[in-house]
Amino acid sequence: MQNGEQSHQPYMLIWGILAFLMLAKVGVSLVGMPQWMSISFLVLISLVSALLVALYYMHLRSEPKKLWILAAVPFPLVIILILLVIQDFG
Amino acid sequence: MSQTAAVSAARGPVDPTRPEPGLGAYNLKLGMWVFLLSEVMFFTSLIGAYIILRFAHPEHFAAPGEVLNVPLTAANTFVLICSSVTMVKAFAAIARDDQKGLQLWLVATIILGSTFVGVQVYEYIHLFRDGFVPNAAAYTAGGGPLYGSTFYLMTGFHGLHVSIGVGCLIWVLIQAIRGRYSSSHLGGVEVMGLYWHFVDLVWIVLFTIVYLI
Amino acid sequence: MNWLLEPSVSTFGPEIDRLYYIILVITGIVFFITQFLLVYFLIKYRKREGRTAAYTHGSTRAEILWTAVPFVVVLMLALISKPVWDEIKDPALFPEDAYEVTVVARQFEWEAQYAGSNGEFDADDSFTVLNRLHVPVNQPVIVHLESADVIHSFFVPRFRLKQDALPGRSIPMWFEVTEPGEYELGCAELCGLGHYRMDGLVIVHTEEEFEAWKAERLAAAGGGVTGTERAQAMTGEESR
Amino acid sequence: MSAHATQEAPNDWDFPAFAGDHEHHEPSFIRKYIFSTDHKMIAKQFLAVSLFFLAAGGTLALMMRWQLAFPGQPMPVVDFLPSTMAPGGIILPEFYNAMVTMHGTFMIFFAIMPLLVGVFGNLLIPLQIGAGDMAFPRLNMWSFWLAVPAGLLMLASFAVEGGAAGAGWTAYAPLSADGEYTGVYLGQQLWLASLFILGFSSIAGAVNYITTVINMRAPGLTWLRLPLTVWALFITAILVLLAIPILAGALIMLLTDQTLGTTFFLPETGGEPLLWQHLFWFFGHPEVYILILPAFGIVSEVLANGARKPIFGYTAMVLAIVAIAFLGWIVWGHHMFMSGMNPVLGTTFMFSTMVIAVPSAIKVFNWLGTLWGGNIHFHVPFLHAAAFVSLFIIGGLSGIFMASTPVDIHIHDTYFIVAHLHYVLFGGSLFAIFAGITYWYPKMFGRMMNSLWNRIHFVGTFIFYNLAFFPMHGLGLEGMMRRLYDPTQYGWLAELQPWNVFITYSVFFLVGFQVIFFVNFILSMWTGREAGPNPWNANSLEWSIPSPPPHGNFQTIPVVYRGAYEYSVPGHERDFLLQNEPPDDAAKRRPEPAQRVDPSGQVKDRGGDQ
Ligand code: HEA
Ligand code: HEA
Ligand code: CUA
Ligand SMILES: [Cu+2]
Repeated sequence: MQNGEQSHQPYMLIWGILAFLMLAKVGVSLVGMPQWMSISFLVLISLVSALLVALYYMHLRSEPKKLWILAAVPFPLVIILILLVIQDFG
Repeated sequence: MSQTAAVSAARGPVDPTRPEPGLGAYNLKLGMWVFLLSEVMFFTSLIGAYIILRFAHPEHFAAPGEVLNVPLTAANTFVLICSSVTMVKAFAAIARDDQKGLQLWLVATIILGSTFVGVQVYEYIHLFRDGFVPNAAAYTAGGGPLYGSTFYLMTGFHGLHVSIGVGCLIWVLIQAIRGRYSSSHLGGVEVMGLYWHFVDLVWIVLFTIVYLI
Repeated sequence: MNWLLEPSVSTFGPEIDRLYYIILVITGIVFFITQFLLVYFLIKYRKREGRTAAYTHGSTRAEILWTAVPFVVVLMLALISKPVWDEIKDPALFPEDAYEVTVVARQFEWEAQYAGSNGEFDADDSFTVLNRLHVPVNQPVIVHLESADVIHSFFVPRFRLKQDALPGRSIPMWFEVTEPGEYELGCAELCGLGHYRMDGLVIVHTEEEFEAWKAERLAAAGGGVTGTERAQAMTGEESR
Repeated sequence: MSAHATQEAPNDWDFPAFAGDHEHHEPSFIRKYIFSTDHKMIAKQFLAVSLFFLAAGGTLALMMRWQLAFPGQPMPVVDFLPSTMAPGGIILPEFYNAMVTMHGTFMIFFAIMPLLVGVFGNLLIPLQIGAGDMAFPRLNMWSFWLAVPAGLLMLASFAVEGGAAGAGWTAYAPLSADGEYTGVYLGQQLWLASLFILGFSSIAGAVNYITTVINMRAPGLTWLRLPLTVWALFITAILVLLAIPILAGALIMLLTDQTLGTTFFLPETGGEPLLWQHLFWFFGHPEVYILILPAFGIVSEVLANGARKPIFGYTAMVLAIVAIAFLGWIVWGHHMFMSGMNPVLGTTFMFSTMVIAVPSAIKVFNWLGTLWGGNIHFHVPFLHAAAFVSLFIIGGLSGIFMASTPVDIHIHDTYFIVAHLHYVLFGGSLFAIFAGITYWYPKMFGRMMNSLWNRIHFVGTFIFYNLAFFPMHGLGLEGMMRRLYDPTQYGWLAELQPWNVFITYSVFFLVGFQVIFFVNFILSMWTGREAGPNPWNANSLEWSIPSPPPHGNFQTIPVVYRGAYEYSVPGHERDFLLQNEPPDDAAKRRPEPAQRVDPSGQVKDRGGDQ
């Protein structure tokens, strides 16, 4: 990481967005919309927030692509686990 | 097959000094990323269990806000988000060789992190009083005992991660005060940040799943 | 020791056995080919003075061959297994005119619960039998398998039937026996100290016998305050 | 410039240790033998501990076998055991259950896994990639020193009230979730805590291995020139990294069910016993591949060396390892066909399980291809590796029976499974471990093991192993259930008792032959022939430095010119070619050999740049 690069990172902007997204989530959960809709919104917003943290605060954005691949490895497994196991209940 | 071809095949490319460039991240950082992947799986098993149990037994869970204190936790979430920005500021400071800045932002992060844990403890105490306990036999709050079990395990392990993080932050602060870091020597701060932001990231997901859905 | 299975006595038993023998033949062929090649190469290419090993890094054609052939073989095995599995385990395909009983497993016994004469399980004359499951021959039987404590597994080797009993769930399974007789029932899932002696019998009657047996039990159970209690009192000779 | 130097390490506490440029002062005894950070010493520490647990697990197996053959008869020698286990030598059912559980646990978690991952991972990764040590030597030390308390807790659980855990190594809930069902409270909790701690050890190791392999390979050591052992260990480390945390989460839930009254797996209050099985096997199936992939690597290495031939289909071998590792994540349900799982899921898992036979087939046929046209030296490691191929095929093929859901209805939870798992784990993993230990023993200790005694051990083990475990297939087909304290209680099993007796006698001989190995292992450290740097005329980097290598391993950082399997290169005077031998030296010609075996007219040479 180059030194000069640091100060140009939009850290405060991301902070603002994260705070806003959090409020938006609380809002969504309080407004009585259909459950499937609120769940989709909430999941979407959380994913965006999480991605922002990873990309900017954890600097994934400026890391080599190989690290992206490495970081992505667990996620297919997470999805496989939950999607298959849930077939067994309910 | 001609002999010469075989020998040169066995030799491989002629440029012997061609280095194999690793991943482009120094060991400590790569190691931390790798470790965080295993943390993803750890939280997956806890959160996955929650999702599955909730799907199987919706009657055990209450609507958002019915049992849990959403405003308080939203505020607490904000605290954790703030601690992430202070942490990254600390890293930006040392990248500019700003020792004072590093120390100040680390202190801020420690305070925010401890606040988060403190609020969580406060929340636990109140929930306990309401009969929202992990012990199924003693559970009297809304929903059913699965709610208590899953809630405490997930938030408890997250809280444990934050607490460990605060401990490490204090250690990093001590190193910072001793002047161990510089712009060309900031691995310790950077991996601390990676861990801290990861814990923040997990909370963003947990907060949504546990409190809002 | 025997690679042949004991004859099965259920309707789907022969289908399982057929699959077993198909796999036995296929794996047997693979076994002999690979073991033969291994031993043959070990002997043929053993160290000799003056011999040099071949210098080769492989062959794409061979790789494709030995990827594709096993792939086709195992896919075929899965495809011929699927219908049998569905027939046995998919509740949507269960036979319709089945006789239904409930079996509750607990440490360390099997309790068969029979419906009363009105077909209800909690009727006055419904009754239970310990460690003996009486069923009619040549008629499908659906067993609702439950557990009162830990996981057990209902295993009748001669029926080629096994199903775990899961506490908190009632799992349906079915079978149809083709020969009257007494068949041993075991518990196949570790369930505690008595796992090794959780045995029972499935007693398969001819239709007339079964009706007679049932009538006798219903009569014994009926009329009392709780049918279950009375029936249990008289299973003494059958429980150990 | 070293490869790592190009990765400027901005911190002073993760420097790679290179002896070449470090001053040499003799470390204290404690630093050298106990809290050592040298990967070779840590490998030896793991070796000592896991061989201890192998012996402990074997001893438990022996006692189980006694009970199975002679139920209710007092076992000689063990009558010193307390009356809660075996009064007067008569084994109690609760003790039998504890033994089955602990046998499985010891063998899987404390013997085979540390042997393959802890020992060979630590020993081979730095040596074979030309590094001075692991990326994080101190973390590596902790990885060992977390495994020790975990092992001690596990051992201690025998001594607590209620005895050791008795719910099987799979600890199915609710049997394991509430002591009321088994009478084992603290023992089960210690089991859970011990495995949780061991998890930290494994993850610490995995982080180290992955970082080291990615970042610290010597110049010229490209991914496709890595020895297959390193590939296998690297992929294994990824499996460990991602699978163990799932187990850790499940263990924690079970532990709180036991201690805090939570209700994850207890159905009366809403819990789901099946959830435990899903989580356990989502970890558990990758785990069994953790136990076989490093074995694949070792066997590939040893077979090529014995046959004096390049490994056949190197790239296919690598791809097969990766494919197994990936497919390993989507087959876990094959352990749960009878569990009451949704039958549609059963079909899904049957298909994925069948498909996983394909990459295994690729491995098997490439091993055969490696032998084909070779000039085979039957050294001891080679014998074990060849036996591995033979026995792994048997174990793998029995897996096909179980993968077919309808057939599994009959054989699930019978001795057919026990036969399968011992064929893949003993015939597979353990034989590969024997191959690995005998192959790298000189590198570890500087001396050769006694070859004659090793051959006797090999022959005895091979014969009695098969006599002991092959008949178990038949017992399973006859319907003999697993985890059975006394098979004579069931009518249809009482007739099979002669087989149980036969198996038990075979096991006595089997264990006897292991004693030979243990003794040879210890004595050879002093009496073995001096090995020299390269006793097997092998190619990979560890054979270019003294045995045992000095602290820091390489005097100068090696430069790699070729893959690890350049045996019998035509036109080269020796039949091996070290990876770091500069091409100019290597090209010393020699006359055309008198007789050349080239069984393939058509096999295409794809060059040594692999
Ligand atoms: C090292 C460990 C290891 C390995 C490698 C394997 C490999 C395989 N296992 Fe095994 N397994 C265990 C360890 C292992 N297993 C253990 C410990 C258990 C019991 C756990 C417990 O309950 O306690 C178990 C249980 C187990 C079950 C559950 C049975 C039950 O409880 O009912 C099943 C079911 O499908 C299964 C299947 C397979 C298959 C299909 C493979 C495949 O990967 C095998 C592939 C290999 C081959 C097929 C051979 C080589 C291939 C060829 C020569 C090519 C040609 C072949 C064909 C065309 C068929 N295993
Ligand atoms: C790698 C794993 C591994 C290995 C090597 C073994 C090795 C052996 N196993 Fe094991 N076994 C398992 C893994 C393994 N097992 C697992 C996972 C289970 C399932 C557990 C469960 O159901 O929960 C199982 C279950 C199991 C059963 C089924 C029990 C039951 O269901 O009731 C049986 C029964 O015969 C058995 C027997 C044996 C025997 C006789 C050996 C022999 O090969 C042992 C040979 C001996 C040694 C390898 C070392 C001996 C050395 C000495 C004794 C040296 C002397 C001492 C000193 C010098 C100090 N095993
Ligand atoms: Cu009931 Cu085993
Ligand atoms: Cu498996």
